[in-house]
Amino acid sequence: MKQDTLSMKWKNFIESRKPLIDDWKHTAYLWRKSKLTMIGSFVVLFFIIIAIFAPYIAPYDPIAQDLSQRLQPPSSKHLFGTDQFGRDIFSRVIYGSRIAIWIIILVSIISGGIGTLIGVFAGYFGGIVDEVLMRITDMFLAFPSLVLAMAFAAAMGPSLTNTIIAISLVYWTVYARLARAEALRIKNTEYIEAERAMGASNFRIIFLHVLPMCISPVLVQLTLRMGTIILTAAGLGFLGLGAQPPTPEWGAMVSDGRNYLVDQWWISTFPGIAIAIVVLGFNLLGDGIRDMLDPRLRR
Amino acid sequence: MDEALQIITNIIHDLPGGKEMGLLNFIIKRLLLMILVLFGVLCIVFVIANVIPADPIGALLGGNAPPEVVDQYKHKLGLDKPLAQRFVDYIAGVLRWDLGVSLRTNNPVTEDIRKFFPATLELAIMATLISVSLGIWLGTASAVNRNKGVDHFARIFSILGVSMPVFWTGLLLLLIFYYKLGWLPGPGRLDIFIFPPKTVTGLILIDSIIEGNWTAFWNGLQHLIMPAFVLGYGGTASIARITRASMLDCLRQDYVRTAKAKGLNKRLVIKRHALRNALIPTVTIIGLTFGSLLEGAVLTETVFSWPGLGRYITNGYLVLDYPAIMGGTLYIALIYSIANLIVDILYAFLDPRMRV
Amino acid sequence: MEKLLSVRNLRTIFHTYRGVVKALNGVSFDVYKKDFLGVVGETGCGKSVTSLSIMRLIEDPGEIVDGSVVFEGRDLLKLSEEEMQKVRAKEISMIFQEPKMALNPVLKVGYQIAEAVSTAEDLPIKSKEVQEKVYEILKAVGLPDPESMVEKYPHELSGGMAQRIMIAMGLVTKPKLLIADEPTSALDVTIQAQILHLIKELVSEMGTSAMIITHNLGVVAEYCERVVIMYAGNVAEIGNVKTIFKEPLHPYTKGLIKAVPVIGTKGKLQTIRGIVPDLVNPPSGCRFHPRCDHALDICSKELPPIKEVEPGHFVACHLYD
Amino acid sequence: MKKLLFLMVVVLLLVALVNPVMAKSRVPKDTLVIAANTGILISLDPAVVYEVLGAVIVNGLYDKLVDYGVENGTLVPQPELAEKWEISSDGKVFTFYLRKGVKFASGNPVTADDVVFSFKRHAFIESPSVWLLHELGIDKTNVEEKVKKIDDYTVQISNDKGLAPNIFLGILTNSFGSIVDKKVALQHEKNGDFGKDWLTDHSAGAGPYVLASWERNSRVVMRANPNYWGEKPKLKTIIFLDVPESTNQRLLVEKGDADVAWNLEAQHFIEIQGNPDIQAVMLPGQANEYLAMNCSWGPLKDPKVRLAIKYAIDYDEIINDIMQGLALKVQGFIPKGYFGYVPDNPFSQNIEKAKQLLTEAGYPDGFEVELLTNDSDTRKNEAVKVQADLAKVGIKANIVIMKASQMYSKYRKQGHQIIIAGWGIDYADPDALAKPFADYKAHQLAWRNVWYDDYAAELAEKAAFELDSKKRAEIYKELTHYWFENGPFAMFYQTVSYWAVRKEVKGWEDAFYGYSMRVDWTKLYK
Repeated sequence: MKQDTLSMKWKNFIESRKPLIDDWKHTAYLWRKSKLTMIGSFVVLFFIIIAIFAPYIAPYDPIAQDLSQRLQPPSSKHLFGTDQFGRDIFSRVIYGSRIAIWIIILVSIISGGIGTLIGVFAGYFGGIVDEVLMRITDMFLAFPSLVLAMAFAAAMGPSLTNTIIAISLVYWTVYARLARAEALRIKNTEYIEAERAMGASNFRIIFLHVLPMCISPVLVQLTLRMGTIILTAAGLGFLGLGAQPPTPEWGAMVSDGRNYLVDQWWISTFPGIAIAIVVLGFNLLGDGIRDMLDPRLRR
Repeated sequence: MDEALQIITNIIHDLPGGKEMGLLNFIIKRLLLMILVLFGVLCIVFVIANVIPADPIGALLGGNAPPEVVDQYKHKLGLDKPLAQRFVDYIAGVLRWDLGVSLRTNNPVTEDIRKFFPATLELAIMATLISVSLGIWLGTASAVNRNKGVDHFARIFSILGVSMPVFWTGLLLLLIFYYKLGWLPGPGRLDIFIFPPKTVTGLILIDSIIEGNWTAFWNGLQHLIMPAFVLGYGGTASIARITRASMLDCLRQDYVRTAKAKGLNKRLVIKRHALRNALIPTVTIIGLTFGSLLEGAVLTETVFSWPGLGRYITNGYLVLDYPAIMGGTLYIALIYSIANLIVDILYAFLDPRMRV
Repeated sequence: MEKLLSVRNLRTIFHTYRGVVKALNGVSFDVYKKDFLGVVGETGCGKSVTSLSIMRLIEDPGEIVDGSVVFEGRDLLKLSEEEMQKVRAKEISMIFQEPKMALNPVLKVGYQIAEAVSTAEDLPIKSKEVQEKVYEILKAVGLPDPESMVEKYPHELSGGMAQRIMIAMGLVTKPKLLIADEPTSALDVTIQAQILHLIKELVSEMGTSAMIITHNLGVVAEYCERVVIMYAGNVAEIGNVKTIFKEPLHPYTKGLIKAVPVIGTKGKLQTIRGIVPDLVNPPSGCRFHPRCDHALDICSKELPPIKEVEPGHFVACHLYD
Repeated sequence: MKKLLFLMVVVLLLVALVNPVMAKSRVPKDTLVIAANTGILISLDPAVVYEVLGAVIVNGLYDKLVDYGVENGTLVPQPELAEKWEISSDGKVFTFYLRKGVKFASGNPVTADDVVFSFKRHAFIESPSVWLLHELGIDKTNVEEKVKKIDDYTVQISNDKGLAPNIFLGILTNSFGSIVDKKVALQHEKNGDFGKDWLTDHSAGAGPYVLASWERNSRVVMRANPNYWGEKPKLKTIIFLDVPESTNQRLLVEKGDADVAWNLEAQHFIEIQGNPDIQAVMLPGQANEYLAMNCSWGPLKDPKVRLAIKYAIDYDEIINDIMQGLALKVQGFIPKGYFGYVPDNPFSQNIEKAKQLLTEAGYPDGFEVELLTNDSDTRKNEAVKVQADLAKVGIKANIVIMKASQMYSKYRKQGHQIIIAGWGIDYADPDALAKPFADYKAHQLAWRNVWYDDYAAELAEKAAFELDSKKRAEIYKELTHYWFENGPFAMFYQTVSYWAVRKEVKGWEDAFYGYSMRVDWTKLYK
C-alpha cells in the first residue's frame, strides 16, 4: 500500500464514512418530504440573512426622527409606514431582526449552557448531587417564568441585556431535565464503563463523552424555544421592563404601537407579524429536526 | 411547553419506587417534594423582592413627599429591620397563612388573593378547556393526515398561537369583535348594569348557576370568550404538538392494526384505540400548560381589564408592593405545583399499567 | 377441492429514501375451503406483506400496485373501504406475532373481543348476546374462569394467554378464513405446540380455512396440509406438505429442507450460499439465480412462470420448462 | 365543512374592518360611567388619599370648610361648610363660622367637633399628605391646641408661620381638609385608627355623593346623597369602571358603554375628535413637565452647560408633535391662571448658541450623560425627543426608563444626572411652585438637583410671607427671571387635562375647571 494514490485515500475516506453519508441522505429525504420543515428552515435562513445584511437592506436609519413624516400609512416611500416619530417602520423591523438574533443567541447559549451543565452533572453523579440539583430545577420550573423574568428585570433595572439574563435564568430548567435524562441513559452504557475502567477521570468522561451526546436533544429544544424567547422579550417590553427606547426591539415596538392600533394599525402590526413569522419558522424547524432525529418517526 | 415537558413528566415518574411503592406513597413523596420546592420559591421571591435597589415606601408616597416622612413610614412598616429578621418573620407568617399586609390595598395579602384569584382561575380553566379541545382536535387531525394539507394547516394554526404576542392578539380581537362587529362585549368580567351573582366560589359562571341568575351567566360567558381564547390559544400549540407526536406513535402500534383488522371504520379506530392511548401523555402536559396559563394571565388581564391575580401582581410591581408580589407569586407557584400533582395522579389512573 | 381465495400476480411496493422496494413481485396462489395452508420463507421474502395485502392493511409508504385477490368471487382489491371493512369484520380474521403488543393496553380484553363481535353483527358491545358469545369463545380457547378473564388488562396476561385471547378475537365472528402471521414465533416452544394445536382443532371444528405464516419448517411439517414456499417476493413452489418434503423440486426448497438439522445426524450444517437479495434493485429474471447451483442463462433473463408439474404441485423454475 | 367555515371567517373579517362604528349610548340617563385606570387608587380615606383620581372621588364624597371657586378664570378659595371666616391682623389666627342646619349623609348634624376630629385624625394617621399639615405648623403634638372648638358652630385654627391667607386657605382645600362624620368614624374605629381602615372603602361625609362600593381593580360606585345641604346632584349614580388600557377606554366610549374616557393617550384623544358622538374637553392642568439637571454631577456643575442644554431643546416640537398641542407653552414655574403668573417664554431651540456655550464651558464636542425618566408613553416619547435634540449639539444622552416608583426614589437621593419628570401642584398658590423649584431649604426639587442657591431660596421665602399681593407678584417676577438664567430646570410645558366625553353628558367643563384642585360633581347632568 506504498503508493496510496490520492483517489485511493479519498475512496477509503468515503467508504469509512458510508453509514454517516447514508444517514445524511436519509435526513435530506425526510427534510424534503416534510414541506413544513422546509418552510421553517427557509424562514429562519431568510431571518438570519436579513439580520446580517440589515444595514444594506434597510432604506432609512431606524432611529432617525422626521416628525414631518409622522404616522404615514404604508406607501412606496415607507413600505411599512412610519411611527409617531416619523421613523420608518420597515427599517426598524429590519434592524429589529439583529436585536432578535442577538437575544436568541445569547439566551440560547446562557440557558442552554447552564441547563446542560447542571443536567449532565446531576445525571452523571446521581445521588445527593442529582437530588439537590433537580430540586433547584423544580423550584425554577414551579416558578411562573414571566413573573420571575419581571422580578429579575425589575431588580437589575430595565435594559436589553438584563432582559436577556432574566429570560435565560428562567429558561434553563428544560435543558437541565433533558441533559439529565440523556446523562442517565449514557452513564450505564458499556463504553462509558470501559472509559472508567481505563482510568479516565470523571471530568474527561463528562466533557468528551456524555456532553456531546446531550447536544442533539438540547439542540432540538433550543430551536423549538428560540421562538418563544422573542415572545417573552416582547411580554417584558409590554410591561415596560424590556429594551430601552429608541432601540428597535420588536416586542417594545408592538407594545409602544398598541395605542395607535385603532387608526394607525401598521405601527404595531408589522413588528407583530415579524415576530409571528420568525417564531413560526423556528417552531416548524424545531419540529422538523425533532421528527428527523426521532428514531420512531425516521422510517 | 412541548414535548420536552413530556420528558419531564416521564422523569418525574422514574422517582425511586414510583410504581412499586403504590399510589399513596407516591403522593406523599410528591407532597414532601412540593413543600421543599415551594420553600425554595419562597427564598427566591424574598431575595428578589428585597434586593431590588428601589424602596417601596418612596413609590407609595409619590414623588412629592419629603424624605423624613418616607423614613418614618418605612419604620412603621418595619422595613428597616435587618434582612434575616424579616426573612424569619415572613416564613413564620407563611406557615400561619399570613402573607403580610399589602402596602397598596393595605388589607392582608391572603384576603386580596382570595378576592382576586377566582377571576384568574375562571379565566385559566376556560383557557385550558379551549387549548385542550383545540389542541387535541388539531393534534389528532394532523397526525391522522400526516404531511397532507390538514396536517400543515393544523400545525401552522396551532404554532401561530404560540407565535403571536398575547397582548397584540387581545387588542386585535377586541378591535374586531367588540369595536367593529359588536358581537362580543368589551373588556371586564361583567357588564356594569348586569346584577352580579352573590360570591360563593368567586367564579361568576358557577355562582350565577347556584343563584339561577341566567343573565349574569350568559353575560359572564360572553365576556370570557375572547380573553380565554387569547390565553388558551397560546397553550394549543404545545398540546397539539404532544398529541400529534403521541398519536403518530400510537397509530404505528400493533393494536391499531388489530383494530383495523377487526373491520372497525377509521373514526372508531382513532377514537376508541389510538386517541385513548395518545391522551395519556397529553394529560400531563395539560397540567403544565395550566400552570403557564396562570402566568400568561398577567398580560391578558391587563388587556381585558380582568381583576385577576395577574394584574394584582403587576400593579404590585408598579409601586413595588413587596408583600403583594411575594404572596401572589408564591400562591401561583403553589397552584402550579398542585395542578401538576393532580395531573400526575390522574396519569396513574388513566394508564392501567401504572395502577398498582 | 373448492377454492376460497385466489391470489393472482399480486405486486406490492414500498417507497423509501433508498428507492422503491419491490416487496411482492407478482405472487399467485390459492387457498381452498377447510384448508390449513402454510406460507413459509426466510425473513424479508414478503410473506407478511402478502397477508397484509390480502387484508388491504398496507399503508403509506407501502402501495399495492397490481394483481387481484379474489375471495368468494369478489376481488378484494377493487372493493370500497366500507365493503372491505365488512369483509374484515365477518369473513377474514387475522392474528399477529406479538400478542401482548397487538392488544390495546388500556382496554379490558373482554371489551376487545366483544368489539369484534359487535362490529361483525352490528350489536351493542354491552348487549347480552355479545357477552354470551365472548364467554363461549373464551371457553373454546381453553381460558379458565371467563367472568374474571374479561376484566383483565393485556399486561396482566402471559404470552400464551394473550395469544389465546387473539385467537378468540379472531374466531368469535366465525370467519371463513383465518390468517395467522407467525402466531407462535414470540412464544416459548412448549406453548407453541399448544397454540398451534388449538388453532388446528378450532378451525377444523368451524370449517374455517387457515393460512399460517411462519419461517419454521417444523411447524409446517407438523400441522399444515399444503404449503407455499416464497423467496424474495415470489412464489417458488406450492404443494401438499408430504410431497414437498419427500421430493422438493425447486432448488431453493431443496436447500431449505437440507438446512433443517435432523437430530442424530452428524456432520457440517448445510447452508444456501449467498445472502437474501436487496429488493430495491433485485437480481433480474428468477431472483434466486445468483444463489442457485443449477442456474441456466435463461434464469437470469426471464422470471420463470409458475407451472402445475403434477396435480396440486406447482413450481416456478426454468429447470422444469 | 372545513372550507365553508374558513370562508365564513374571512368574509366576516372583511365586513368587520369596513363598516364605521356609530353607536347610541347604552348607559341609563341617571347614571354616569367613567372608564379610568383605577389601578393606582390606594385609599379613599380623605386623611390618606394622595393620588389625583382619589382626590377627585373624595371631593364628591366629602365637603370641606373651604373650597376653590372660579372667578374670571382664576381659582379663589370660597366658603363651603364654613359660611364665613375672619383672619387676625398678623394673619396667624383664622376663625371659621360653620353653616347651620347642615347634616352628614348619615343624618348627624355637622358641628365644630367633627371639624376638630377631622384635623386630629389626619395629624395622628400621618399619611403621605401629612406634610401639608406640617406646612401649616400643625402636627400631632399641637393639633389639639392649634385647632380649637369655640362653640358648636365656630372653630379657630392658628398657624404661627403667618402664611399669606391665599396659601393657608389653599392648603385647606386639599382632600385632608374634608370634614368627617365623627360618630360614624368612631363607630368603626379599630384599635385606635380613627376609623382609617373602614374609611378606606367607605364614606362618612357631607358631600353630594356617598361611596356605595369599591371593588378593587373593577369599579368604584358613588350614589347621590339624599340629604345633601347644597345643590342636589342630578346624576343618581357615578361609576368609575377600571379600564387600564387607553385603547379600551376609547372603544368603550365610542361604543356607548361608557360616558367618559378619563386617561386617554394623546393620540387617541386626537383621533376620537373625529367621532360626532364625542365632545373633546380640554382644561388647563394643575401640573407641569420639566427636565432637571443634577448640579453636582460632572459637566452639569457649570451653569453654562446647563444653559446650553436649555437652548438645545426644541420646546415647540415637544408640544406640537409629542403632545399634539395638548399642552400650554409655559416656561416659568408658575402655571397660567395662577396669581403671580409670568407670561415670558425666553427659550427656543438655538443650536449655535448651545454649541457656543458648550465650547466656552470647555466641552466643544459634548459629553455622555444618563437621561432618566419613567415608563409612561408620554415620558418615553419625550426622552427619545430630547435625546435627538441633545445629539444635535454633540451631547450623547443614554435613556434609562424605570418604574415611577424606582425613578422617584433615585431622584430623591440626588442619584440622577438628567431627569424628565413632572410636579403636581398641591394648592392653587405660586408658593406651591416657588418652594419646590427655587427654595432648596424645602428639600424638594431644588434640593434634589443640588441647586443650593441662597438668593433664590430667600426670594421664595420672602414672597410666602408678603401680605401685600402687588409686592408679592413683583418678587415672583424677579425670581422667575433669575430662575430662567440660573435654575437647573428646563420647563417643557404646563399640562392640559383632557377627557373624551359623550355628547349626552352636559356641564363637564364647569364641573372640572381647575381639575385636581377642585371638582363640582353637582354641575354634571344628562
